[in-house]
Amino acid sequence: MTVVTDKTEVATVEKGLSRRQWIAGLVQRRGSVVVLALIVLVSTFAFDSFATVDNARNIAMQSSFLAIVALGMTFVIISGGIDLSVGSVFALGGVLAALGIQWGSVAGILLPLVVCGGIGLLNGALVAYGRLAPFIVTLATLLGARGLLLAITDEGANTRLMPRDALLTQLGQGTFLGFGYPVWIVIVLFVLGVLVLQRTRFGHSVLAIGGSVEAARLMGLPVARRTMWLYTGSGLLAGLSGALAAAYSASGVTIVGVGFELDAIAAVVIGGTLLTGGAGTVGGTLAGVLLLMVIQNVINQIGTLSSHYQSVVSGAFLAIVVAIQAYLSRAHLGRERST
Amino acid sequence: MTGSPIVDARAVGKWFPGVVALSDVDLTLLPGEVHALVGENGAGKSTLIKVLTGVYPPDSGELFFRGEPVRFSRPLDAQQAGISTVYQEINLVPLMSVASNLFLGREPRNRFGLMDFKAMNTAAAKLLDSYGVDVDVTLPLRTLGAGVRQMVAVARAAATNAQVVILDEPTSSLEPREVDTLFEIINRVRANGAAVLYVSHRLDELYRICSSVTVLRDGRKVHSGPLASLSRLELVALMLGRDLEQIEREGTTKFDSTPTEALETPVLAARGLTSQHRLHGVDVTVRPGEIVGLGGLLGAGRSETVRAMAGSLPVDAGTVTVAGRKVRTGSVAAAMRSGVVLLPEDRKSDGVLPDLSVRENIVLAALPRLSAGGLVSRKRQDAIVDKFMKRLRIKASSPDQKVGELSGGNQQKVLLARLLCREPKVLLLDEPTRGIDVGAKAEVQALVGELAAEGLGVVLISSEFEEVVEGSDSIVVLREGRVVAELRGADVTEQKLIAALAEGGGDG
Amino acid sequence: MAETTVTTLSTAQPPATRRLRDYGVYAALGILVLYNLVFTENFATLTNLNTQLVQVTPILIAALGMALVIGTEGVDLSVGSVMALAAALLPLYLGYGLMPAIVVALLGGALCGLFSGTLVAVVGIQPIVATLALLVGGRGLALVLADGRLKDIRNPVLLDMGSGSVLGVPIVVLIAACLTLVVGFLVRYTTFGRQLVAVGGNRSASVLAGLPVRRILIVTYVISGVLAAIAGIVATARLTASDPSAIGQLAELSAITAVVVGGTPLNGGRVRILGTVAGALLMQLISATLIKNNLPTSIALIVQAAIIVVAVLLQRPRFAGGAG
Amino acid sequence: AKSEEAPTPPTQATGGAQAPVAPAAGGPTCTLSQYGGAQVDLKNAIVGFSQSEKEANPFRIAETQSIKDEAAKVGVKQLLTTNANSQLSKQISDIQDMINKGAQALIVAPLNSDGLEPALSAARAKNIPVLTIDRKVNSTPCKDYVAFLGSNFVEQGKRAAQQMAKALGNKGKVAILLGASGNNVTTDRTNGFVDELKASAPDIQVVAQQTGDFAREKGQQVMEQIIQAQPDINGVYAENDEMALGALVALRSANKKAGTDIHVVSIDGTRNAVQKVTEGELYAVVESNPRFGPLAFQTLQSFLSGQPVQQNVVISDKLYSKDNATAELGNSY
Ligand SMILES: Nc1ncnc2c1ncn2[C@@H]1O[C@H](COP(=O)(O)OP(=O)(O)OP(=O)(O)O)[C@@H](O)[C@H]1O
Ligand SMILES: Nc1ncnc2c1ncn2[C@@H]1O[C@H](COP(=O)(O)OP(=O)(O)OP(=O)(O)O)[C@@H](O)[C@H]1O
Ligand SMILES: O[C@@H]1[C@H](O)[C@H](O)CO[C@H]1O
Ligand SMILES: [Mg+2]
Ligand SMILES: [Mg+2]
Repeated sequence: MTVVTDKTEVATVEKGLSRRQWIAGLVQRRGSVVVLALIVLVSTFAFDSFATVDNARNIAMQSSFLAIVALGMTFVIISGGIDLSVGSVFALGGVLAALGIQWGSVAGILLPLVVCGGIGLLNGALVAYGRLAPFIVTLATLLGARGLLLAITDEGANTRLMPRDALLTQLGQGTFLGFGYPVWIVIVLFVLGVLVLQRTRFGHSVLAIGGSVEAARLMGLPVARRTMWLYTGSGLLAGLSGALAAAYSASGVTIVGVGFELDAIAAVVIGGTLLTGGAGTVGGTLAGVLLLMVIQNVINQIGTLSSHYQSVVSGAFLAIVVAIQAYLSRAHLGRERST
Repeated sequence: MTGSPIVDARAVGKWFPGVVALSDVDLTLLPGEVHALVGENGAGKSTLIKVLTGVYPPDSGELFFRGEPVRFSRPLDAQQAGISTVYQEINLVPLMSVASNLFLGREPRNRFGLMDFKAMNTAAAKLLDSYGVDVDVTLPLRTLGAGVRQMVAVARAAATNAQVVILDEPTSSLEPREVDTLFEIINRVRANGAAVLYVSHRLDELYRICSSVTVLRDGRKVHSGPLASLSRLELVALMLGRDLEQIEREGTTKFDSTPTEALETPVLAARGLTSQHRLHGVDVTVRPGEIVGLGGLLGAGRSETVRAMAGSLPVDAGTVTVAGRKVRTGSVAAAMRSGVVLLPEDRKSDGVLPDLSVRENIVLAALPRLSAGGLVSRKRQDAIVDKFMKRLRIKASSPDQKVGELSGGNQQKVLLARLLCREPKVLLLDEPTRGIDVGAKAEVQALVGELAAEGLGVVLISSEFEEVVEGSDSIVVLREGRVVAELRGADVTEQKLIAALAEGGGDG
Repeated sequence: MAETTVTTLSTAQPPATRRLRDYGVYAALGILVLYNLVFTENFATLTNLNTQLVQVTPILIAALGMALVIGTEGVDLSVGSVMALAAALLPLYLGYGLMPAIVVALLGGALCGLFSGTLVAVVGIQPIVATLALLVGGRGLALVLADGRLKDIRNPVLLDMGSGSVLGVPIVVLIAACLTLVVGFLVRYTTFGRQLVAVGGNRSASVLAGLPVRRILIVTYVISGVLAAIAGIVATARLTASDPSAIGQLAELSAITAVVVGGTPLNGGRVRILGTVAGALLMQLISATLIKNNLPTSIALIVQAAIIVVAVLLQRPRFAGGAG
Repeated sequence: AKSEEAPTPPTQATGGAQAPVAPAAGGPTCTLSQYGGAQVDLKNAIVGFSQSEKEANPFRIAETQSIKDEAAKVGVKQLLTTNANSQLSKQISDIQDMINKGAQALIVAPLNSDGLEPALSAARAKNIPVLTIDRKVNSTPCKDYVAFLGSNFVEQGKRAAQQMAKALGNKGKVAILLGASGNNVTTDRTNGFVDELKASAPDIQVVAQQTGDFAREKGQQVMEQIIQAQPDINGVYAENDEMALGALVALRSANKKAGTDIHVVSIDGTRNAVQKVTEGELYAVVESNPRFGPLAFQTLQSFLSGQPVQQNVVISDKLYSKDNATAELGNSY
């Protein structure tokens, strides 16, 4: 019975410890939100044209395409991987939508989903069964997908337009309650994303795989199959985003999506997800996306910054934001082990 | 149904580049038996288990499960067939909560197919409680000590009502209380007609729980049969492959338990070590040539104490003095410079560099002193590596073999060698003999004795009371990060230690 | 029993396949050379050899630094922008003479390395993001310094460095060769090199072994920065102009590809310098082959993708347990 | 900092001003009433300028500069400037942001002919006149936007081909250094060149087409490869000056004499390129005049004051050849 008191006391020690960690964890996960709130607050006072409904609409719309791509990236990164191909796949998705729509809106949305999903599947297979480093595999498909795009547009010369009245085009251009459909699609996808990650066995196993592949495998999780689905999903979402973006601008533009993958990664990490895998949140990613877009918006609010200074500013911004992130997450990650 | 084996492995062979880990090994597990699998470090126990459970495909031989020929291509297959395993290196997900780790892959779900965390957490708490572990199951596993992690792993394996339960050194980081609970579990499992394969280097445990035994040596099966019919000495003889007389002569030497009465000024003096939620003003004093044991139950803060002294755990208050000179706390480098080195508890994550060679692992901490003008001197390296590989009898195909490929015990020896080439003043050993075979264990213990005799100060943590008592000249007993008793001289006995723990537990 | 023999092959790898794993790059390189010797016009000429070597130098030099960073389980996305930064700094100080200008450019690179290194080692930001910030900001800074303009280089010495050669060997190639030797030596024979690899292999173990992990990390990124700066200078000398907008574009990806195709694992703990050289040459030769045979960009990209995958498949890590 | 002595004199403010090809009569016009929207006095109006690519190539630098200068000259209330950094999505948001900041007229240098629709319709919805310059967008003038000012890139390619034919005496092998892939400037300049050769100099054969991404470094590298695979080419067509200058370096290091062994023709009319024409290294440069400022604000001014403006103003591009290069050097940018 002495032992009993012993244990309960340890337990309470643990509870105290857990409370601290819980708060730290919360701050870390919400760190991006905190920073976002700060910037929004400051800008609201700094620029009178910032806190307007129109501007909110713009930012929401501008964020939606990156958000969809970043959602897939979030799952991949949490599993300890990375997907560099999304930028090219995004562009390819748009071109394919414009190509497919000549056979109707259904074809217009299916074609990009099938092909881009297929590329994702290829990534997944090479990573899961070929046991190749995700970074290099998806770097290869980054090139390949762009090549495919150029091949079907005779070297990018041929931009297909999408009929204004087609259903798919409307999906990109139409609005509901003042906000474009893509915005609502994002909301739906992210709610689903939160549920899948937090509340399903699938999401749970993704966290486990990211936390330790070896352990996950020995615990009997179907690591390879999961991994394959993750990359497939990332490809699908990138394709969907591309199709919507094409619909939004009513044409399968061939020059889009260059460097998009880096934006997506930045958004995910700013959102508090560990690139080492095993921890991260879908909500954080959304905040990360908004942060990047608000930064752009603020730069335009200033309105007279030369293009060179613009990149300097966004680079500095990025560094500061992640620095704050890291600082907030210190306690959470118990750095005394790793540093 | 007894008689018809559940698992029957025939002529199993497995080789890795440069090593034959197993060659035609037979193993038969009968329902309701607890089967001991023993052998020296590197004998092939873990490899056999990994082959049985689909981690490695066998290179030869056949596996029959309930009479049917089977090939498990991945652990999942084995588990679905009804074989659940606790592998040697605890394989759980540190970032995830205790509950998640317990239920991964079979989380309780509500009627919408979503995970039901409340149900999962209560179930987890209840399960662990039946193992005598009371933790907040929502905590990330990484915040818990090796002991709890070990218990969680066992609980996870035994929870699935399996037909075969395989435990690879489950007690290596448990102390008696936990071991007892574990054995209750094993008996329960056995009673349900399941078979248990049990690996341990602790002979007394084997004789307590196992009915039959298979002995491996250098990847071959050298004996299989009822355990009762073997004496300890015979068993050891089989494992080490020496004849009885030889062993009786040498004995499986432990520490020479003559306490050195050292009265000089302390080589290490820790005062009032305090670290949030972990340590509350711990004092430890070590004199040259003295071995100070740290006693305590799981989570008493033994590891924290030594980590604080080694600078790897930042402390909020307290001082560490080495040979009269104050050492900056919270800096491993500073502690090392002053001559304090730590053998970490978690070999896997804090110790070995699995992809680097034995040589590189050994010299790692001593690189600067083995190099001239920033250039590593291969000659000096080889000299020292050779010296320690011999002295610690490290079993590797060559100094260039990857440490990740060594058996658990040999990895431990490599780490010990790494510390010794720093020519330290004080050795902090957290579970130094965890997972080390009888032979090696004796060697390590003897070595520690020698080093102390040479004037080193030693702090020893072991979850085996027997070892602490045998090894230590004095014992500092901890509970929840506080010193609750100090035993010296004649008081250093198992009874006194247990008494101290109990009293300590009386009322805080 | 048939299947067990199959697994024998896949697990206890026969020496042959293991060697293929270690020398896959060289094999691929050899095959490509053979292909060109047969199918590409005027391939087997000394000038052509020089062209390929000269063109690969900037990427190779950047890749050397990248290999070190990857060895620490990191990655440096900023090398391209650092190249541009060095290129931009150079003409600003040529007025004081070549040496001062080069020193300033190298200092710039070192500072960049210090910046990312500190973010990674001290602040604890994940390498890919820490250096991403510099990737974005660095080129902007370069363009600010150069005020967007491409500047012609007139300094005769610098121009010679770009186009001159000694005993038929282009000077830039000599520079790259020396740097390769230095870095290779650094990795293999110096304390720093071994510690670097250790940090990449198991960081917390390195901490517990008392290694100055932070310093090691920072120094590594500084080295990478300096090498990138050198790459920028070389590229400028070659182009006979400082073009901060174009120099180093996407160099980070080429460098990473070279390193990984060369057999250095991205999860650290191992650095292969010769492999990196081979990897860089392989990628260079691929694009050369595609241009020389006048393939359209589309095909070129697809072929490159395929070759990268094959090259890494050839040298994928040894089988250790079923995939899942 | 102290750089090497600056060699090039500053471009003359007046020199190289743009002039429309056709006299400003004929051709469809557009008025405020047709397009919709109220009259505005440019003087106290907010004008937005959306640049597509970084001001990191002489063309872009000159283009942005001339817009800024003219805005100052006209004395608009405020000039908002954004740069899409070669990202279409960013150019869309840039334009939307400027509208949101209260821009009353927009000058847009489109990154691409297609895909700007959301931005245009945003302006359309608020009746904000949009003037597109340099690259033409595939939408309806006076409906989706007011008018276009810019060069005819196909025509530029044609003229380059004519120069090439002249240089080679209508026969030989040429290599093309393409601009950035997927960019319709590239497409137009390629088609114009190739078609014209087919038509008027069929004995000139295009033996290599590789992209140089509008950048000097890439131009040099690609040229180095081509000149070895095809040592017998006698002409190089670069779709912008930067690539041409890169090619010249490559030719020099391959010991080919540009101007005698191999003739190089390119497009843009940057200072450095025209300099090379005077030195005889470049055979000819077709101008692509970036100084849109004066013409653009003129057009806006008259449009906003209710007068009709040409929907499609194609500006006349100079041709720099050895005959006029020295004299015209001051007008290059
Ligand atoms: N992945 C691997 N690659 C190469 N060799 C290996 C690998 N795993 C084990 N070995 C070798 O196989 C032999 C058996 O190792 P194993 O881990 O099975 O021993 P063990 O009996 O479990 O030892 P211990 O009691 O210390 O755990 C050892 O010589 C070891 O070096
Ligand atoms: N049985 C337990 N119940 C609750 N928490 C525990 C238990 N065991 C360990 N912990 C937690 O893990 C932390 C690390 O324990 P630590 O390893 O320092 O204790 P120890 O005495 O070294 O035991 P071990 O033998 O596990 O190392 C403890 O501070 C405590 O918070
Ligand atoms: O005409 C311009 C120039 O050729 C420039 O070099 C690239 O963009 C085009 O629009
Ligand atoms: Mg073992
Ligand atoms: Mg411990």
